[in-house]
Amino acid sequence: MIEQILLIILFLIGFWGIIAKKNIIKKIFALSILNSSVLILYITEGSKIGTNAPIMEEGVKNVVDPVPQALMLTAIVIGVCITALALAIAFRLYRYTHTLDIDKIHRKLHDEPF
Amino acid sequence: MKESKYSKFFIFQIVLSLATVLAVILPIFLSRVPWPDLARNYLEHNGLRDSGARNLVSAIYLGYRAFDTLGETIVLLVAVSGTISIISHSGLSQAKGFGKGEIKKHTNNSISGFRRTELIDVVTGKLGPIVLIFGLYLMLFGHLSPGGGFQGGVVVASGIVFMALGSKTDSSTWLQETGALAKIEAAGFLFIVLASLSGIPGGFGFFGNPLSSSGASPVISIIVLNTIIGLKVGAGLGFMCIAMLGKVE
Amino acid sequence: MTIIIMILLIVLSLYTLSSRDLLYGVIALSAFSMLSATLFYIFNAPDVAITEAAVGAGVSTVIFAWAIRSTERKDQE
Amino acid sequence: MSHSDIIFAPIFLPLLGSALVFCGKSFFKGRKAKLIEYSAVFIGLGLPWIVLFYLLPFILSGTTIQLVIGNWFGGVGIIYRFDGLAWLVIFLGFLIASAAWIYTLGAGPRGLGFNAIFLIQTAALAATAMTADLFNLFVCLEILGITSYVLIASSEKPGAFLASFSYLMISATAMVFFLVGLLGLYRLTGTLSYEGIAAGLKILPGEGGITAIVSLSLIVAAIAMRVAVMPLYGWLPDAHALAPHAISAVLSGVLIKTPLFALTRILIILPGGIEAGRLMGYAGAATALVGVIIALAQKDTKRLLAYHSISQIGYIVSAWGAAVTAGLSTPAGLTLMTAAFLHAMYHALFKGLLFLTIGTTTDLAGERDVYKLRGAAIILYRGGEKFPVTLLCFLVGALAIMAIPPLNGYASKAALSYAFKGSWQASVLFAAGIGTTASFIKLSRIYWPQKKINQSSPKTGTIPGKVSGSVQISQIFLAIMCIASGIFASRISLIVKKLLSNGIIDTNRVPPNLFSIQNLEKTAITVTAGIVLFLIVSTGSGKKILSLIRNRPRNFQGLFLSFSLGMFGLTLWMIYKS
Repeated sequence: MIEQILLIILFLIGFWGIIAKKNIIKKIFALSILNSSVLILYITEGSKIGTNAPIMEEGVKNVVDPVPQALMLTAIVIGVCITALALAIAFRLYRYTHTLDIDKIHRKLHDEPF
Repeated sequence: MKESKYSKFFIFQIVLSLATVLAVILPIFLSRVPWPDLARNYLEHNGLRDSGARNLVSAIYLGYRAFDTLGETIVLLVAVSGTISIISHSGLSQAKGFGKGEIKKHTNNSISGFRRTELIDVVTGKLGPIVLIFGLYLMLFGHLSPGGGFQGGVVVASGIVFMALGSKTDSSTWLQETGALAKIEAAGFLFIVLASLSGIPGGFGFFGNPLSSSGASPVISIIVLNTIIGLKVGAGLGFMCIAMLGKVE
Repeated sequence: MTIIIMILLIVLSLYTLSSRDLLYGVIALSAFSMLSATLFYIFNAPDVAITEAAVGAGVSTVIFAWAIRSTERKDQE
Repeated sequence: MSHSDIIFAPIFLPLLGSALVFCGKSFFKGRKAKLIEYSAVFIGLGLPWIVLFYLLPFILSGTTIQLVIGNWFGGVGIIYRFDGLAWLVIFLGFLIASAAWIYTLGAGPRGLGFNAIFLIQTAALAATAMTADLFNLFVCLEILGITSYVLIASSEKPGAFLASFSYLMISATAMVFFLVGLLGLYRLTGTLSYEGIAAGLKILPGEGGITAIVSLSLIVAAIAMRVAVMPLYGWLPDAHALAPHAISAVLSGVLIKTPLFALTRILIILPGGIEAGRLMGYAGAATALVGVIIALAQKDTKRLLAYHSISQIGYIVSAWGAAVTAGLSTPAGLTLMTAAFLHAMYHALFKGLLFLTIGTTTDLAGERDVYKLRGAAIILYRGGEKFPVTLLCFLVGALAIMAIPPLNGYASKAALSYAFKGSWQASVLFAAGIGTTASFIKLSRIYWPQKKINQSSPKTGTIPGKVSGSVQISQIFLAIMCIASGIFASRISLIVKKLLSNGIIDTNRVPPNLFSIQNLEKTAITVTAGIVLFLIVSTGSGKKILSLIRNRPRNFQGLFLSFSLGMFGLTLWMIYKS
């Protein structure tokens, strides 16, 4: 129970970071924290039904559920891909506006001729 | 920006979003429903037989749900080529366009421009090959032990980056030549798509295992896929990291 | 054990988001990844642990470090 | 079944094409690379047409192909389902993608990376339309997302990077919520396929209770964000306005609709899905009206079109929601769904056409402001267009979206009002139609001749503007499709209906007469009211109101606030209704 509550706190920290932090790189930090909290939730919950890693050596029984683990492998990779792309876009935004503050970027690009 | 940061309306917005999000995720995070064991039980008994892989996660990742893995490599491919095109400032025409001359020039400049110390030289230069070998091990034995194509590929990529950091500016090895990495990545992607089609002529279906009835162990297809994915991922990520190092000014 | 790690994760994530120096944030995030990899290992998920360690502490740290070097290091808040 | 594997052709052919593009570029140079590129694009965008038409008779006869990829165990493997709905969505995707690709030949973005990513996006569209597995849907949505971030950013405008960044952050966050919802459903049922989840939930006490409801609402909210329904539309206008023109056409033509139709499969099968569909339908009707009001206020041409996409997606979602509520196997639901799909397809055609023609015009004129740009017809003439193709094509598109007979917009809006006969949605959509007319009169003013020769011509001089042949071809193609699909609308709607019914319902009934006096009268009223509305907003006070609407505060955290509020509202609604 305590674990789940801690994970909720982690999730909320991530979400708070995405909305409340002005710095776009910090927003991306927050996105990876948000992602991690869900990853950890999958793995902790999925391991509640077994006691062994899902590698079928001789005599291994009662393994944990491998499905959430396989799903999370994909989710981790997608997460890092999104992070990389977001950082590249942040880099270009910085090049144009010379700031990382989302409000300043908004203001500077608002009157930009298209 | 003090007044905008601490404005009451802003705080109200944040609190409201957090409260609604909390309310929505609470029932799922705190759910006490026992975890289902349907899939686990099936895989425990049949996973090894179906796929030939002792590592059940590999069996799912490259067997049962290999199509997701294809999607994941596509996401990676798009991310790598998109990132490179966005940072290389030259639009998509150069993306992956392997503007060979261009990116290589950046690479070399940058790595020479990097503030290097003796420590970085020695550690990364010597460590690079060892990391590469570890990556290959992860790739090739992913069906037996933890590891697999993607993890191996990531480790290979860091090996490549190490070697790029460690080598002297003018004596760049072929691995750093982005042309070679780009070729490996492109060919790897083509092979993955072709491998996914390989089951169709034999009637095993899209992503079917063409070896499943030929008497050979079905695990061979997992080993092959692991290797291709590992090479592709390693080449792609290595390419991206080297391009990024090239942009450090 | 797991609870201690999770509390550490929360502390690290708060530090990541509040540090003035983004590079410290990246280091904290990388430590965050290593800790969650440990957590995955404890929960019998060695595959995910290896991936998280390789991706979170390796690749994404490199990317973040690149981004911060090529933009700016201080958070102006 | 011999042809069961061929259903994957719309996925693997574009993938093969994009792999070949990458390989061709990295292994060859010059003409060889070009040759490989074009043949790869032909493999990716051309060959699937043959497959689609080969499959049409089977699908028309009511065959549904459902299989587990690679014949693995279905409880763990990925289930794909190819039926009439999938065929239609894939058809739509390839139609718009082909036209847009031809346009890119002339007007960019060019380059091999672009072609490969474009092909990957098309493949992901096809996969999204077919998948019957929740996690696979997640992967498909991520591919669609990441390709669109890259493609939006590829226009190299500073604003486009901001739009791409906002879209990336909001949709990545939404996908995290999707994963949370997925966890909720998986832990209740132990499987990931839609059918497995539905069957698993039915045997649980209380159908899974609050966990199931909340999980479903998280998933629906994440997908609704992609569809840009009312509270969740904030990312769309900038993204669509600042993307390259061909990409705008694909984004608003296909990309925002595919997730909607993919969602159909989930909602009609899971308990509680009907209520989510009902609420989305209501939100859709609101979207149609609000979208058009904001659109009327815009001064940037492409942003005006983008808000019209929101408004038109509102039409589609309202009909779609009503169809899901009524159930697809009832005649009323089927009629609504047919109308929804018809409007989705026709909107893709005319909105694609509008984006392309407006893009051509504004590029040539170097000016995107509706209030400043005048005499665009002459600028086009100077740009080498002796016969006013772009102007005529724009007119076709504008008349189609204003629902003037016999163009296709008229047909689909008539089908919508027929399907909605008598309900309150019909009047909301009618009001939205008036706004559409007014705002397109406003937009078409850019082609009106200038009153005086002003000095803005140096702008024309700076751009060596020329309308290339492939631009014209793609525009003409879409314009002809708009006209033809309007004229043959009754037949097309019969085919769509038959495909959507999967052979369950006898659809050989006489279709409603679209060109009835009643409908024509309605159109006349709409147009007159539209003109009046246009005159009202052209007055001084009207302009003031518009600029108030246009300059309403929009910021980054507002996106997230509206997302979380929308999600919360959906959850409350579903708990209340269950």
